[in-house]
Amino acid sequence: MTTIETAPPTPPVTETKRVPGQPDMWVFVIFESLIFTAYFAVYLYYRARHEAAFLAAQSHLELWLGVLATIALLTSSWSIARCVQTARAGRYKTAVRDAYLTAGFGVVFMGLKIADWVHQIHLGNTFTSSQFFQYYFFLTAIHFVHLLIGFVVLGVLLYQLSGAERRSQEIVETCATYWHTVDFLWVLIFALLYVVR
Amino acid sequence: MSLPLRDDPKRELWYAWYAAVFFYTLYSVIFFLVTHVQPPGQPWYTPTQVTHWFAHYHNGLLIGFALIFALGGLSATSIALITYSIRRMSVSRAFAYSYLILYAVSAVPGFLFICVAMTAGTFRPDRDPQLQQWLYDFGFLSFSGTMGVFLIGSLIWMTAILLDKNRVFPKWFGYLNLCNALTEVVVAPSWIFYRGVFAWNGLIAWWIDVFVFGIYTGVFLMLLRNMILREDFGSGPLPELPLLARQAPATLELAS
Amino acid sequence: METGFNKRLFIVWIILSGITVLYLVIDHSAEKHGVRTASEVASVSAIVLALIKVRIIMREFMEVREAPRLLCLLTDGLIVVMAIVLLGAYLIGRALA
Amino acid sequence: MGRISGERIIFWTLPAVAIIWILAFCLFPGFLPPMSPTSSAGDVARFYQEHTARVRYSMIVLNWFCVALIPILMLIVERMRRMAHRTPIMRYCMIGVAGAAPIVFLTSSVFWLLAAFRPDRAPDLTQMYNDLAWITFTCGVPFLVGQCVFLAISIGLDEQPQPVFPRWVASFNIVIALALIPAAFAGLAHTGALAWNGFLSFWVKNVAIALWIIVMSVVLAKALQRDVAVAGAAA
Repeated sequence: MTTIETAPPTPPVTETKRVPGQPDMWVFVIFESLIFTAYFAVYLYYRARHEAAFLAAQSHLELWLGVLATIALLTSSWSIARCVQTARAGRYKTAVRDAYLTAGFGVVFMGLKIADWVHQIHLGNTFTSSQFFQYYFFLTAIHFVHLLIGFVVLGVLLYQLSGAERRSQEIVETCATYWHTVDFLWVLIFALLYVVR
Repeated sequence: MSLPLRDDPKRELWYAWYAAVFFYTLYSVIFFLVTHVQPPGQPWYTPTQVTHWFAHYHNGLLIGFALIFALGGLSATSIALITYSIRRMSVSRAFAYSYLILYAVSAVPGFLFICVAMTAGTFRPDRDPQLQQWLYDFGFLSFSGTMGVFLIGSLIWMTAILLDKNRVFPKWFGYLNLCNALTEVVVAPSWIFYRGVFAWNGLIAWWIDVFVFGIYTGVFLMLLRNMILREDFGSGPLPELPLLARQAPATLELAS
Repeated sequence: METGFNKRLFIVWIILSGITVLYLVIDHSAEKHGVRTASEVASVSAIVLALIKVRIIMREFMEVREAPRLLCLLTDGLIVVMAIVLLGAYLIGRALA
Repeated sequence: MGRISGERIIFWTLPAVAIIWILAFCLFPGFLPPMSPTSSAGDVARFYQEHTARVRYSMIVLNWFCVALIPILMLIVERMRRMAHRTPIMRYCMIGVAGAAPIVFLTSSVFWLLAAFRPDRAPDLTQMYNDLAWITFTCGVPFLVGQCVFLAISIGLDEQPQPVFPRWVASFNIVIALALIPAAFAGLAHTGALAWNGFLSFWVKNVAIALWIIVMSVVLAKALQRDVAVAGAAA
C-alpha cells in the first residue's frame, strides 16, 4: 500500500479502475502461484544438477503434443476472456456459447494430456521410472487436478449465466480468473518440462 | 482483549480459542523439539539405523508422546470452534457436522498412531531391527500419509465459506482452503518413495506442505479470534433457562 | 467498440500461440546432429518466454491492465519473484553440478 | 413422550453393556492380573499359545461393544443442550472426543486379536503386537481426559438456579481426569506404578473409568428423571 501512497499522482483516467472478479480470488492466484514456484524451483535445481539423466528421459516427450495441448488451453482461455466481455455487454447467449467453447477446449487439452500419459506409460516411463518422470507426472497430475476443479468452476459460471435472476458479473469474472490461472500455470509447466534443456 | 472474565458472555469461545492455540503450540514444540519426529526421520534408514534412531531420541520420544497422550484431547477445541464458525454461516448444518465428524475421526490416524508406534519402538530397544523398522514406517506413514480427511475437511470448509452470506470468514480464506487442500494431495507420493523430494521427508512432500499448512493454521487461528471478537451476544445476564427451555427454543437461538 | 475488444483478444491469442510455436525453434536449436544437448541459452529463454506469456495472460486475459495499481504491482511482483526463483534455482543448480 | 422414552431405552442399555464389559474383561486372561511388560518374547508367545481361545473370544466381544458407550455419551451431550451456555461449542468439543475414545480401544483390541490370530508365528512379532495393544490400551487416554475436562468446564459454565448437573460433578470429573493422566506415561516404565501393569497405569486408570461410568450414569439418570417430570408438568 505504501508504494501507492508515495507514487507520483497518476494522470486522471476516464474509466474507474476495478479489480476483475472478487479480489479474494487473487489471494488464491498469488498464493497458488507461489506454491507452484516452489515446486518448479525444486525441479529446476535438481534438473540442473543431474542434467544428463534428465535430458535422456526428457527426449521421450513429444514436444508437438505439448505445443498442441498448450494452444488448446490458450484457446480455452481466450474463449473465457471473450465470455467475460460478452457477459459484461449483456449478450448472455454469446457468453454461454463462449463458456461451452472454453469447456470444449479444456476437454481437448485433457484428451491430449491423457494421450501423452498413455504414450509415456507404454514407453515404460512411469512415476517411479526416473527422476525426470517423477516431476513430469507430479506436475502434470497436480495441474490436472486444478483443471478438474476448473470444470466445476465452469459449471458455476454456466449456472450464473443461465438464470436471468443470477448473472453476477463478479462471479463470472472470478471463475474466469481461476481458469486463466490454470492456463498460465500450464504455460510454465509446459516450458519447464518440455523445453528447458 | 483481556483474559476471559467470569462475566464475559464470550468466555466459552475464548476458553476454546486459548485451548486451541495452546494445543497447536504444544503440538509443534513436542513434534519438532521434544520427539524430533518433525522434520521426519530418513525413510531410507536400514533396520540397524532405525534402531539407533530410536535409541538416540529415546527420552524425547517417550516423554513427548506421553504428553500428547495426556493432552491430545484438546485438539477437539479448534475443531469445535471451526464447527461453530460454520454453524454461524448461512449454509446447511450438514457442513458443520461433516467438518466435526471428519476432524474428530482424523485425530486417531492424524496423531495417535504415530504416538503408539513410536512409543512401542522406543519401549523395547532390543527388539528385532526389522520390526523396529516396521514400527518406524507405521509411525511416519500413518502420520503423513492419511491426508484424505484434511483434504475433504478443507473442501467442506471452503464450500461453506464461499456460500456463506453472513461474512463469518472472508472469501479469500475460502480460497486459501483450496490451496491447503491441494497441498494435502501432494503428500501421497510418500507411500511410494524412500528418498528424493517426494519421500515422507522430501522437499515437496514435506517441507513445502508443512510450510503451507503452518501459514494456513496461523491464518485460521487469527480469523477465529476475529470472529469471536466480532460476535455480539450483548453484555446482559445469561438468558434465563427455565426447565421448559426446550419448549421455547427461541430464547437461545444458537444453542439448538 | 465490442468488435474492437474482440480483435485485441484475438491478437493476444495469436501472440501467445506464436510464442508457443517458437518453442519448437528453440528446441530444434539445442540439438547437435539430432542429439539433444543441455543448453543454458535454450533453458533461460524458455523460462523467460514462459514468464512473458504469463504476464500477457494476466494483463490481457485476466484484465489486470484495467485493474487498480495495487493489483498491477502485485502481479508484476509475482512475476519478478517467479523469475528470480526459477532462474536462480536453475543457475545455482548448474553452478553446483 | 416419544423422545424421553427413547432416551430411557438408550440409558438402560448401559447396565447390559456394563455386564458384558465386565464379563469380557474377566474372560481376557491378560487383565487379572495384567500382563507384565518385562516378560520375554518367548513368555508372551507362550501366553498367546496357551490362552488363544480366551484372548480371541474376550476381545471379539470387547471389539463389538467398546463403542456401545457412545449413545450414553450422546445422552450427556443432549443434557448439555439445556445448560446455560450461549454457544453449542462445549457440545461440539464433547462430540469431537466421544467418537475417538472408543476407536482407540477398538484399535487395541485389533492388536490383541492379531497377536492371537497366529500364535505359532515368530515370538518377536507376537510380542510387538502385544506391546502395541497394551500401549494403545493404556496410553490411549487423551480423549477420555478431554471428555472429563470438557464436561467439567461445561458444568462450571452452567450458571443457573437449577443446573443440569450438580456442581460437584465438575470437581468429580477433574479428579477422574487427573487419575487418568498418569497412564499416558506408561511408556516410560517397565516396572513400578507407572508401568502398564502398575498401580497408577492399570488399577487407578481402569477403576477411574469404571467409577466415572457409575457416577455419571447415576447423575444422568437424575437429570433424565427431571426431564420426565418437566415434560409431565408441561403436558
